[in-house]
Parts: sequence; C-alpha cells; structure tokens
Amino acid sequence: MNTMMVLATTKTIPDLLVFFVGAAMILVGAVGVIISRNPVHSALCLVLTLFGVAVLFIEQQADFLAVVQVIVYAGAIVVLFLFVIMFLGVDRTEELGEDRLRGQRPFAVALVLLIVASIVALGSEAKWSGGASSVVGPNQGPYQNVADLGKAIFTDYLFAFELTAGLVVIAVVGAVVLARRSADSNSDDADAQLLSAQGQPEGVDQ
Amino acid sequence: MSIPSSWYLILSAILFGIGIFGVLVRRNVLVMFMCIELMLNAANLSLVTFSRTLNDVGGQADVFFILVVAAAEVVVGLGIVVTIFRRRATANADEISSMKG
Amino acid sequence: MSLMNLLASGDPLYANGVNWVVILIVVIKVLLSFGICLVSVMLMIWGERKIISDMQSRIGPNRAGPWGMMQTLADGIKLFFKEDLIPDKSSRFVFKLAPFLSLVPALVVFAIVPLGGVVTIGGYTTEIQVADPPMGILLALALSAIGVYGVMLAGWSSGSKYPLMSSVRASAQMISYEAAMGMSVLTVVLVTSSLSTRTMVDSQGGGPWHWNVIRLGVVPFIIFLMAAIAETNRPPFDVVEADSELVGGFHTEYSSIRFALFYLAEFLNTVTMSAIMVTLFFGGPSGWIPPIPHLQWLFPILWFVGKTVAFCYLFIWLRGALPRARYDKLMELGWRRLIPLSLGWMLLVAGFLVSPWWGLGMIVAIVIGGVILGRAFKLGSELELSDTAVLPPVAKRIVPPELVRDLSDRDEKDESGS
Amino acid sequence: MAHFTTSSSFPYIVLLLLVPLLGSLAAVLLPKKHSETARWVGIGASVVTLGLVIAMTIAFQTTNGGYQFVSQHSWASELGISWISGIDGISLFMVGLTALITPIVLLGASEKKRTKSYVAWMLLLEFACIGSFVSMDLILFFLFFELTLIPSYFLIVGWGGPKRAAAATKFFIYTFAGSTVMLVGILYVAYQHHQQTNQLTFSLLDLMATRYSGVAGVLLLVAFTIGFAIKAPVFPFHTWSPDTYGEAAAGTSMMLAAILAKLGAYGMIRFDLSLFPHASSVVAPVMLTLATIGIIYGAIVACAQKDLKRLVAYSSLAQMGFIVLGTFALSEQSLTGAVFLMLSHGIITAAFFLLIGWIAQRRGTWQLDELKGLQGPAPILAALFTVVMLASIGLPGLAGFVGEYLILIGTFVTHQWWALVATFGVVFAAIYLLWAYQRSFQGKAEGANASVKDLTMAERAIVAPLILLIVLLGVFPKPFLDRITPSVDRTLNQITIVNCNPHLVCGSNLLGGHTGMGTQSEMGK
Amino acid sequence: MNLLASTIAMPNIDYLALSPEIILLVGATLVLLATSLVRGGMKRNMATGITLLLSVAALIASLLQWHRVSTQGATITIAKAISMDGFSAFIGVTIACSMILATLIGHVFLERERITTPEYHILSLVAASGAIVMAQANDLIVIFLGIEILSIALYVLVAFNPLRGESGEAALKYYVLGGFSSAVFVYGIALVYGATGSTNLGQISDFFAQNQLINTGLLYAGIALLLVGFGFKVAAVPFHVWTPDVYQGAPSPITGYMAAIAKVGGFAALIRVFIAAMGSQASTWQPIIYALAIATLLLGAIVALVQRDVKRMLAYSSIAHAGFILVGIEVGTLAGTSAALYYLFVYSIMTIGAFGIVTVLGGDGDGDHDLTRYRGLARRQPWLGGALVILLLAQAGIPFTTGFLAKLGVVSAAIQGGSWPLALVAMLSAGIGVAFYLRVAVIAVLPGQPEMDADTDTPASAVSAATSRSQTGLLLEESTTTQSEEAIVNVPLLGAIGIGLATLTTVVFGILPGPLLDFANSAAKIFQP
Repeated sequence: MNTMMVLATTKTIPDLLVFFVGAAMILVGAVGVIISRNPVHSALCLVLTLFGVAVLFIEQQADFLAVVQVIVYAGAIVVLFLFVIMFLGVDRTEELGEDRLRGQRPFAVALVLLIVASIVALGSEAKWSGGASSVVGPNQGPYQNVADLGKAIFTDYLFAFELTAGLVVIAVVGAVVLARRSADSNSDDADAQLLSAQGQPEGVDQ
Repeated sequence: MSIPSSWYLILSAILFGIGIFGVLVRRNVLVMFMCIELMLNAANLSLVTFSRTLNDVGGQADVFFILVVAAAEVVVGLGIVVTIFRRRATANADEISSMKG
Repeated sequence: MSLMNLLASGDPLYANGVNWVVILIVVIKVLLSFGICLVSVMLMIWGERKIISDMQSRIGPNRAGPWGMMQTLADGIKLFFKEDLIPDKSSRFVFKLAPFLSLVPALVVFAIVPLGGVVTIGGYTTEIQVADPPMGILLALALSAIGVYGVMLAGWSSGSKYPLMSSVRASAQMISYEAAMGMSVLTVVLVTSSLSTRTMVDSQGGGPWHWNVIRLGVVPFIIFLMAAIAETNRPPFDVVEADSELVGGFHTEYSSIRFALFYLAEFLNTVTMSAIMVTLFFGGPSGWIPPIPHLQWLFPILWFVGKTVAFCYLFIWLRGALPRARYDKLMELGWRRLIPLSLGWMLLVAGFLVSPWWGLGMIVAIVIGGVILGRAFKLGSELELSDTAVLPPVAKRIVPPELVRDLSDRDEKDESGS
Repeated sequence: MAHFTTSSSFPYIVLLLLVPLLGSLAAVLLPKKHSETARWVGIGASVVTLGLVIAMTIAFQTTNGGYQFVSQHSWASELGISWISGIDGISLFMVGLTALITPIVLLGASEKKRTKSYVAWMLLLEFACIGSFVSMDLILFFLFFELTLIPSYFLIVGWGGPKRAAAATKFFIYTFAGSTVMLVGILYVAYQHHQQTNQLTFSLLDLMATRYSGVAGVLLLVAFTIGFAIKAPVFPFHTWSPDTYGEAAAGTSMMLAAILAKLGAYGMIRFDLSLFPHASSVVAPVMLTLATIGIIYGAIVACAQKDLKRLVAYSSLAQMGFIVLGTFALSEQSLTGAVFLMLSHGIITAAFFLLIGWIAQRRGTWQLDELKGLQGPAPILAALFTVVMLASIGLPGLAGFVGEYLILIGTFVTHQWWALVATFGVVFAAIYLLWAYQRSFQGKAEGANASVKDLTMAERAIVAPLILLIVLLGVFPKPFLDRITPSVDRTLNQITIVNCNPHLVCGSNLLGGHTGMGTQSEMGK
Repeated sequence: MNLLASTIAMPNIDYLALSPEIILLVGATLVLLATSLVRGGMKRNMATGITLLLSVAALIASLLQWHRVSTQGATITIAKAISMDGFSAFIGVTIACSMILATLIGHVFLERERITTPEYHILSLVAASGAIVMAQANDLIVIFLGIEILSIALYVLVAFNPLRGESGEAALKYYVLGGFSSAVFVYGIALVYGATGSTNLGQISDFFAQNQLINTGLLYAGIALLLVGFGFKVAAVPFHVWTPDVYQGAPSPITGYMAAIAKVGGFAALIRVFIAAMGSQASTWQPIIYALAIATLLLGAIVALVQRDVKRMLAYSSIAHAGFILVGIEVGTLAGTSAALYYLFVYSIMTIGAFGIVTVLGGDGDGDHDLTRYRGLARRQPWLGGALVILLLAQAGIPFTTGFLAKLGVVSAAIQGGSWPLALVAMLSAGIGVAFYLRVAVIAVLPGQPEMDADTDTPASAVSAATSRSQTGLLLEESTTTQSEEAIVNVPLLGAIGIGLATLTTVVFGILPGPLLDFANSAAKIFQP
C-alpha cells in the first residue's frame, strides 16, 4: 500500500513529472518567444517560460524565488511589456521570412549552437559543479527558505541589497526623464496616441 | 538527490542559447528585450540549480538581485522605446537606424 | 523528494506519508472548494442584484426559484447556449484564452484560504483548506498579478478600440495598486513572521483584539480594501469596464459562455478577495465556539462564512453607494496616497516591532517624509497646472491637426464620460 | 661608470634647454601685433643659447672622452626613466651646430606670415634637438627625438610650398613609424637589462653593460637603426626627404637638413655603437653597402634634378651616406670623420638653403630652368654660393674636405672596396654641383634674372659666420678634432674589445657585449 | 522560525570605504529631492554647482581613502562586499576627476540646449557612483549591480537630448547590447558560482588557493562569458559594434563622460576579477585577453582612419585605447596593472577634454561634427584649437604628454612580461593612430579658407572628393572647403575651465609624471602577493 511512499523516497515520478512539465513549459515558451510574429504572442510565450522557471524553482526548493519570479516577472515586467506594446500600438506582425543580412540566420544558428554546445561540453566535463559548498549558508527547506534568504540578504549581501535601492531609484528617475514630454514636442498625447495608433491587433488570419 | 542538476543546467544552457538566437535574429526591439529576459532567466535557473547542488543559499540571493535588476532595466528600456516611438512609429530595429553602422 | 518535502510541511495530512486515502481526501477537498466557489458566485450575483435593487427601490430578480435565487443559474444556462461570436479582427487564440486566464487564478487563490480549523476523518487529520503552502500569501499576490492577463488580453485580442483602451487601463491600474496591496500584506507578514495563511489565522486566535485589523491599526486594512477593489475592478474603481466611457470595457466583444466566464471570474474574485481580507485582518475562521460536542469543527467555518459574507456585502454596498472614480483620480489615489501611506505604515509597524523607540523614530521619519512628499506633490500639481507645464494637463494638451480631425467626433462622448 | 662622467657646478645643460623653451613660450604669449618683437625675442634666446654653447666648448676638457656637464635627477622613476643628460665630444658639436643654425634661421630665413608662431616653433625645435643631443637616458632621448616631430611638422605645414601638407604628413608618418619600432627596441633593451640585473633603468651608461644573444642584438640594432635611418635619411628610407625639403620653407629646410638629419646619424653613433658593439660589427657590411648605394644614388639622382632645393636634398642624401659609411667603417679615423662631416655638412647645407632661400626671395623660384646668369647682377651671392658649393664638393681647405677625407681614409683601412666605390660619389658631387652652378649663375642674365639684386649688408653679415666656419673648419680643424677624438676613441674601444678578445667579453661586466656559446663560435670564424 | 527571536548579526560597515558612493548616490537623491521641493525647480547653475561640490567631495573622499590605505592598509568591509584599497582609491580619484570635468562641460551643453531640469547631473552622479562601486566591489553580484547602475544611468543619458532623433536611437542600441551583455555576464556569474561555490572574489581566490581544480570546464565557460560581458562594457573588438553609433548619437558631453567612466568602471572590475580573484587561473584568461587586445588595437585604429565624423573617429580611437589597456591587463604583472591604471586615468581626462571641444563645436542641437567644421579652428581660436591639437596629439602618444607615458608604460610592461607580438601590434596601432589624430589636428591647423586661389569646388563635389580621399588613405585636402570663414564659437567659462583643466592635466602630468605614476604603481601593488 505504500507505493507512493516508495516513490517518494526513490523520488522520481512526481519529480520527473514536475521537471518535464517545467522544462516543456520553458522550452515551448522560449521557442514561442522567438518564433511568434506578433509581439503580444511573444510576451505570452515569455510568461509561459517564466512559469516554467518558477516551477523548476519550486522543484529545487527555492519557493520564495518562485513566487517572486511570478510576481515580478509575470506580474510586473511582462505586464509592462504588454502595456507598452498596446500603448504604442506596435503590435503588428513582423515578417519573419526576410533575412536582413544574407546568411545572418544560419550564422546565428551556428553561433548559438556553438555556444550552447561548448557550455554543455565544458559543464559536463566539470561534472556540472565543483565549488565549495555552503559558503553563505545552507538552504534549510521550504519553511526556512525565506528566513535563510532574508538572513543572507541582510548580512552577506547587505551592500548589494542597498545598491538595489539605488538601482531602483535611478530606474525610476530614468524612466521619468525618458517618458517626460518636453514642452515643445507636441504630438505626445497619450490618449491621442492610443487612438491614432492602429488599435487592431493583427491576428493569425491576416 | 532527485533530478540530476545537469538536466537543469543543460536546460538552462538551451534557454540561454534560444535567448541569444532571438536577440541576434529578431528585429523587433520589444522581442529582443524579451529574449534578454530569457537569457537572464537561464542564468537564474543555473544559479538556483547550483545553489541546490552546493547547498548554499547564496545563489538564491543572487537570483533575487538579478530579478530586481531585470525589472529596473526593463523599465528604462521600455522608456527608451516610448521615446523613440514618439518620433517614428516603429519598433523595428532595422527602421531605427538613421546612423550608418 | 523535494516536492514531497514541500507537501509534508504544513498540513498534518501529509505527516504520515502519502497514500491513496490522502490523495482521495485531497481530491475531495479540491472538488468541494470548486463547488463552493461556484455556488458562492451564484449567490453573490443574486445577492448583488437583489441588494442593489433594494437600494435603488427596485424589485430585482424574482422569478426563477425562491426570491429569484435561481436567476443566475438561468442566466448561465442561457449564456451557455447562445451563439459564440468571435470578432473578425480578433486574435483568435488569445481571444479564446483570455477568459480562462481570468477565471483560473481566481479559482486557485481560493485554495490557500483557511475555511476552518482542523477535522479528523477516519484517522486522517486535515486542515479545512485545500493547500497551505509555505509561501501562501505571496501565492495570492502572484495569482492576483496573473489575473490581469485575462483582462488585458481580452481587451487587446478583441481587435477593437474601446476594449484596447480598457486593456491599457487595466494593466496600468493593476501595477499601480499591486504595490500598495503588497505593502499592506507585508505589515501582516511582519507581525505573523510567516507567509503561510494558516499561521496568520492561528496568530489571530484569541478574540477580536488579536485580529490584525486592530493590531496593525486600521490603516493597512483600508489600504488593502481599496487595493482589492481596484484589483478586482469593482465599482467605484471599475474604470476598466466603465460602460459609459468604454461601452463595456474589455469584454465588449465577448458573448455567450466566454462572457459568462468573465462574469464568473469577476464575482469569484470578489468572494475570494473578501475571504483573503478576512484571513489577513479578521482572524479568518477564529471566533467564539459554543461548547457543542461533535460540531466543534463547524463553528469556525460559520464564523468564516459570516465574516466573508459581510465583506461581500461591503463590496455590493460600495457599488450601490459610490459613483465611479475618474481614471486619473484613480491613478493619483494609488500612486500619491496609497503607496506612500502603505510604505509609511509598514515602516511604522516594523519600527514598533523592533522596539518602541524605533517606532517613535519611525513616526518622526514618516512625518518628515510626509511633509516633504506633501510639498513635492503640491508643487507638482502647481507645475501641472501652470503654463510652462512640462506635462500639460489633459485639457491643455496640444493635439496636432490630423488627430483633431480623428478625434472630433468623439470629444463630446469623452467629456460626458469623465 | 663614474669615471665616464663629469658633472659641472654650473647648470649648463639645464640652461641650454630652458632658454629656448622660455623663448618659445614668450613668443607665444606676446600679443598678436608684436610679431617683430617675437622675432627679436627668438633671436635673443637663440643667441644666448649660442653663447652658452661657446662657453661650454671652451670649458670642455679636451682630453676627456666621457660625458661632461652631467646633470642627473629622478623623474618618472616608476617607469625607470630618469633625467640624465651630459655632453661628450660627439654631442658637443651637434649642440653647437643647433645653437648656431637657429639664430641664423631666425635672422636670415624668417617668415613674414605668423611670425610669432614661426619663432615659437623654431625655438621649440631647437629645444627638442638640443634635448635629444644631450640625453643620456634612452627614453628621455626618445621623448626629445619624438618631440622634434611636432615643431618640424607644424613648421612644414605652416609655411612653404603648395603641397606642404602632404609632405608634412609623409614626413611625420615615416619618422613616427620608424621611432615606434625604435621604442620597442628601447623597451626590449631595458627589459633585457632588467632580467640580468633586476633593475629597471633606461640610462645609457647602465644599459651598455647589457648582454644580448647574437640574434637579439642584431634585431635590436636593426630596430634602432630603422628609426635613425629614416630620420637621417639613409637609403632606402629617404623617400620622404626630397619632398619635404622641397616643399618646406627655407628656414625649415635648413633646420631639417642641417640638424634633424644629424639627429639620425648621431643616434647611430651614440646608441647603435654603444649599445650593440658586437651587432654593429656584424651588421656593418650591410650598412656600408646601403651607405654606398646612398652616396651613388643620391649623386646620380641629384644630377637629374631641375630644382635647386631638391638637388641639395639629394646631395644631402649622398652626404649622409658618407656619414653612415664613416660610422660603420668602425675605424677611428672614419668615425672622427663622420662626426666632423656631420658638423661641416650641417653648416654647408644650412648655407645652401639660406642662399637658395634668398635666391627664391628675389626670383620667386628655385627651378634651375628659370635661373640663368645670376653671376652678373649678383656677384657676391655667386661668390658665396661658389664657396659653399666647393666645400660641399670637398675641396681641400674647405670644411667638406676634412670629413670626407678622414672617412675615406678610415674606411679604406677596414673596408677598401666600399671606400673605392664611395669615392665616385665625390666625383659625381663635383659634376652635379658644378653643372648646377653653371646653369644658374653663368651665362647671360635675361629678363627677371637680370634685375636680381645682390645680397644686402645684413644678409652678408648673416651668412658670414657660416662661410667663416666653412673656411675655418677646412683650414684649422684641430680644435674640433681634439674634442671629437677622445669620445670617438672611447666609443670604438668597446667594439675593438668585443671583436678582438672574446674572452674578455665574457668576463666583462663593464662593457657588456654578448653571451652564449653561439656568439663565441661566431667569433671564432 | 520566529525571525524576531533570532537577531541577525549585522556586518561591520566602514563608512570611509563607502564614502564616495554614498556622497554621489545620496547627493544625487538629495538634488532630486531638492528639485521637487523648490518652487519652479532647481536652477541650472545651482544644480551644476552642487554637482561640482559633490564631485569634489567624492574626490576628497577617495583621497582620504588613499591616505587611510597607505597608512593602515587595505580593508574589506560590509561582509566582504566592498574593498577599500589603493586600487579603488585610484579609480575613485579617476572617476571623481572625470565627473568634475564632465560636469563643467555638461553645463555648456545644458545651457546651449536650454535644458533646465537637473536630471542630467543626477544621472551622471549616479553613473559615477556605479563605476566606483564596480571598482570597489569584491563580489561578482556587486560588480553586476554596479554595472547596471552605471549602465541604466547611461542609457538614459544617451537618450537625453530630446531634440535629436539619433540620441534615442543610440540609446536603444546601447540598451539592447548592454542588456545582452549583462545577461551574458550574469550567466558567467552563474557558472563561476557553480565552479567555485561563491560569488565573492575573496572566497573565489581562497577557493583556488586551497583546491586544485581537476575539471575546469565550468570555470572556463564562466570566465569566457564574464569576459564577453566585460568586453561589451569596455568595447573590446569584437564586442564593440555598439560603440560608434552610440558615441555618435549620444549628446557629446555624455559621449565623453560615457567613454571615460564606463571604460574605467569596466576595466576596474575586469582587473579586480581577473587579476585579483582569478590571478591563479591566468593561463585560462590570458589567451582570450591576448586575442581581444590584438583585435581591438588593430580594428580600432584602422577603422578610425576612414571616419569623417569626428565623434565616430573618436569612438574608434577609444576602441583602440581599450586595446592598449587590455595589453596592460593581459600582462598581468605589477607593471602591467599599474600601466593599465595609469592609462585609464590619462585616457579619461583626454577623452573628456576632447569631447568637451566637440561639444563646444557641436552647435545648437549638437549635430554638427563633420571634419570640415574643424577646419582652421586653431587659426580662428588659437586657445580652443590649441587644446584640441594637444589633446589629440596626446591621444596619439606624443612625448611630453600623459598619452605618451601611458602608451610607453603599457608597451614596456608587455615587453617585460614577454608579450612581444602584443607590444609590436600595440606600437603598430599607435603608429596608425597617429595618422588619424594628426588628420584632425592638421585640419584644425590649416587655414579656414584655402590660401591659394584654387579652383572653387561646389560643396557637394568637395565633400565627395574629400570622402573618396579619406577612403584611399589620409586626407589632407587643401582646397575643399568653400564656406566662408566659420563663425567664432563662443566658449562659455565653465566649458573653458573644463577643457583647460583637461589639457593642463594632460600636459603637466606628461612633463612631471612622477606623482601620478607613483600613485598608479602603488595602487596596483595590492594585487601582488
């Protein structure tokens, strides 16, 4: 009657399931991002990938990061992407057939294959790890995850944490500077822009 | 150990590769931004995996910072796109090239 | 193993390992909660129509079932059999996907809400709650962040202008209020020292004086309430579907069962948000338990239902009582009032948790910060209204002639709408 | 190394450098209107410099072949560079030449346009040249050596013929490219020294003790020599020089041909021979061949020139060939002759360009075709030109003779075949110079040529010192030779020691040389 | 479980170590705050003044650090995240000096373009703080954050000129490639973390000291990716593709500032990571840097030759400069590091100065940077033209300027370190470099109007002739321009001070190099065991 227990100790099935579901989400999403002709679809595929990554985070006991990943990436970053796409009305489809520079795409494929292959080869040569363990401190499971992480951030990474404050401030200032209309450029009305931009998404059937 | 860490790391390498490919090939800047996000996510996945194999919470802390940075970066990047859009209605990198080079 | 570890934490159900009975119990819990959701939505819709009718001196639904209670069901059946229209210009896949993106997060959030205490059935002890993940409340935030996709994509994929504007509004509004909401939740997390909803509820046991709404001062609750209303696009913050401005907002082009799903999601969100508010600030299922044997498990559930219904009523009452907020006012409220307030309050709570002196220091800091911010806001609004405005106010914006032509037939409508 | 150097209580060298530098600054800072004042400031500064040099020449100890008036200060010690400067018999006359030519240029070949900057650049050029001649630190030398480029560049660009900008760039790129190669050489020498003694220095005296393997020595010598050969110029690195001499203003040409060219030759004597005594003797045949080709080639091409300035440029090439011949013949007489010829050729070329400049002033051209019969209207000019020309040909009793004679004699002792071929150069020189003279001065003056005015008294006064020196050097060379010989001896000593006594080399820390079995076996054959 | 019960031991903080960043970052925030609290916003002069004060304060703070380090030795503080040593003090001084000059020159730009808001200054202050963080960082993630602070501020600054389309375009290019390189860099961090178990440079270095890595693959991959990331930041070939466009498109004062501090920060971090933390793995990274250096030196110099736009020319020249600095780093010895440091300082000053002149000459809208604009500059305005010529010649490496000593130091170190071919390539690049610097210098010196009455070309044919000549090689066209005498450009006082200071520094330290060389040398000593 204890098959699940057995499974639980020898791990595999649920973990494998979770891994493959997560991996499939990641890969399908990632490929979707780069082959979708419409940026909105790309953004949706990105969300899928982000979810997949979150799933794999949970699988590796980084629960806090998994949730933060969803909140920050899916909840803020991609929403921002979508907002800009819709706001600017740049959601028309892109012709993927044309190649700007002749041979650019095969070149990119070759380059990427080379990069990935060498990373994988080098990594497997090194058995994928080799560093000193628990330098900052061990991760002690789900209920301790936030506490461990919090402790690390407020001790070992205190300076980095403070820096992120500076980083966020500068990002806000920067965004405001960029988005601010200058008094004499006049075609920047938000609503007008929205209306003038073609509000129609171009579907697959176009 | 459950799933071997190499699976995750190979997955993340592939994700990284897809991201690079996207940046190289796609011409829509917004999609290029998204591909950069893919690359960052690949790095995050690697970090978390190493954090697990090394049993060290430091890698997760790194991911935390990278998340913040990604958010801040995107804000500015989109700001730039909006600025440019005011001038010409395109988000296509090829059309945004009045300079030679 | 890792996944099992995750499961094993929290709910005592998994403490002795996982077997078929455990799985059966979980399945039952899931089905039950799904059923509860649907039923509660049905009642919520009926209740809203009834109560609003009462407020407006109308009768409201009264034909289907006793007091018209089955009206919702009837509407549902009708919508189910109506023809499913998909606009020609729409992006089909996304158009079909959007309603589900709206509904699913609303359903899932309900899973982390503790409905009651603990029951023991046939030797298996379990919490009356579908799941109690360690990241509980963050999960709720994450899912509510996902909820916006349904609205945004629905608007965009319709291939029509008003829904698109609704999408843009929705995305901006969601992001704006999420920050304030997150920070008010953080105050709760600060006093509880845990992200698990169960722990939060437990820490509020022992009478109303221990409820977070009292412990934290009322402010975080108010902030959360306002943010929740904005997140669920309920009146008075329902600018996303403002029918006077945007026809019907994001779901203008939807019909039939897809429209029903949006409808369902909206009311389900209302119920869920009420439940979460109860969990966070009003002690969840905690309350006085009369000494009746064998029914001990029932009273917490009743308490919980009672509190939640009260909040549902609050949502309905707000809809009946308040006019819709103007979009720019809404954004201003979010950015200029709620975010600074919630941030300040969070610092205050954190300060007092460390020591009273820190708390007093925080008060001073907040007062100074408030003064500075107030001054900055004041100057900012002056600047906005002045002639040399960097950011010209809406009425003064200079619109290029070709756009004026485009817009001329809509100007009136816009003004009357706002 | 102490016995090689003698310091002096009076800071001759510092003053020698400061005076032109300050003069240059003063000229720049003068208000725009005072261009004439600027010229006089420049003349004043350069005359003071000349005075200092004369004083030094008198104070110079004739029997001492080492460095005198040495001043040494720490400078960029992190990079191993220090300020060491001093003067020996070889550099003394180079400094003297510089100090002599500059005031004459400013007096006789000044420019009417933008006089202020002209004067400033001239003085800066003088400063840089003197600096190069007195530097005893390799980097310091290089700094000054490079610094000469800037003023000469701007002088060429600023004043002269229509194609001057192209010429200037050609000049700059050529010489700069050469010196980059030299810099790598310098750095490698210092690196070798660092490896051997663990002390980072660029001081010439210290570096002389460095040993090199045979190949490295030769390569280094080549690196150095390319830099110098371009500057000199030596065949086949001369292609910039006719263009530049031809396009530059007369004053600039004087400086370039009389002084800067000597900088290259000086570099070879000072650095090639001192640092790489063994490699010098290995490479000598090649250099001699190049020099001889240069002599013959320069002379032949000079014959074909229709332009007086280019003619002098090619004749300079031939003369530089002689100097290089003397340098690498590696005998005492030839080296002394080379140094002496450097001095005398400097004076002769300066006089040539000065006179040509005056002709051009009067006639507006220096094309041989357009000049005819100047003898008639301008006898004094013709007479002076004759003297200079004869000196250049190497007529006994004039300056050119002593140098060429010593070189040929010295070369004949060690490398007779080259000496024999080089002798033809003298014959060719006689041909083209006399021919040029015949075409431009003799015959019947017509048109514009007939109305050429003779030299004014001022002009005669300006050119007089040059003519006097030409005669003096030819008639009474002893005081000069006395000062040159000891230094030449000292330079050659090392080469002799290295080449005659391999055992001594290996034990010698003092004079350096080379290491390794390979070199010794090379010695054996 | 209860966080309140267990207190966290906060790390010790040495505030002197943090002072430059704090001054710049907090100062920037305060300026921002003050702007929103003053009716009508802060006045331009006021903002410039405060920014100058802050920069000077940062300079003083860096010098104080230097004093502390030289008396009491280096410190590592805030949980080993930050190190205060001679190296960081030197870079701090460099950045503060760059900041001062850039502020002076930036003011000219702001005044001309009638930009009243102080964001320009705020962003440049923040960028400087990012660069200083990169120099001080003792942890890869802190370096990354420093890079991002620097980059984000620069992205915005590049897009700063609202009236020029190119500005936004340049920002976009910079952003895409910057983001890309950041992502690569982060992936590199991840792999290095996996290979060593920490992102802390001290820990990494300890790890190498205590362990002998048998399987180095992961480390190799990590190092390669980190280098790619750094390569983008410092514009090393082949990761330089963004440079010319961005330099050309950005507002000129920003270009100078960016060229200076982005490189300083990037190289500082590069030196710290590779020489300090991974010095023991030199055999791994040296060949990569070797190749990068050669490509950078050659491509930068050669492509610069054919540019017509002065900003593009300077962009390529800055690529070549990066090559020289890489040479110093490749050597990895004390001499090499110190030469690279010295070069960084010298380069920053020269570049900002040169771009200052470009700014002044850019005219309204900052769009006119064609070579013809510089014709006869030295005739019309001897001081401005003189400064330009000096700065250009200094970049070419002419004696008695800092540029010469910088090149000398690097090449000398390369030869001492046995990197022969590298030294030769560097010299070759310097030789080519002379040609293009000289070209601009000549044009500046030549008369504005042809002296000889040469045939008057039409402007179009003149330009095309000039272009064709520029492509065949050096152009020193004597008679192309037909425009009447160009107007005298007004050089505002602050701009004049900025350019003057840059020129003066270049010359004075060229003649009296002792103190600066000493400083660089002892700053580099920290990395020698």
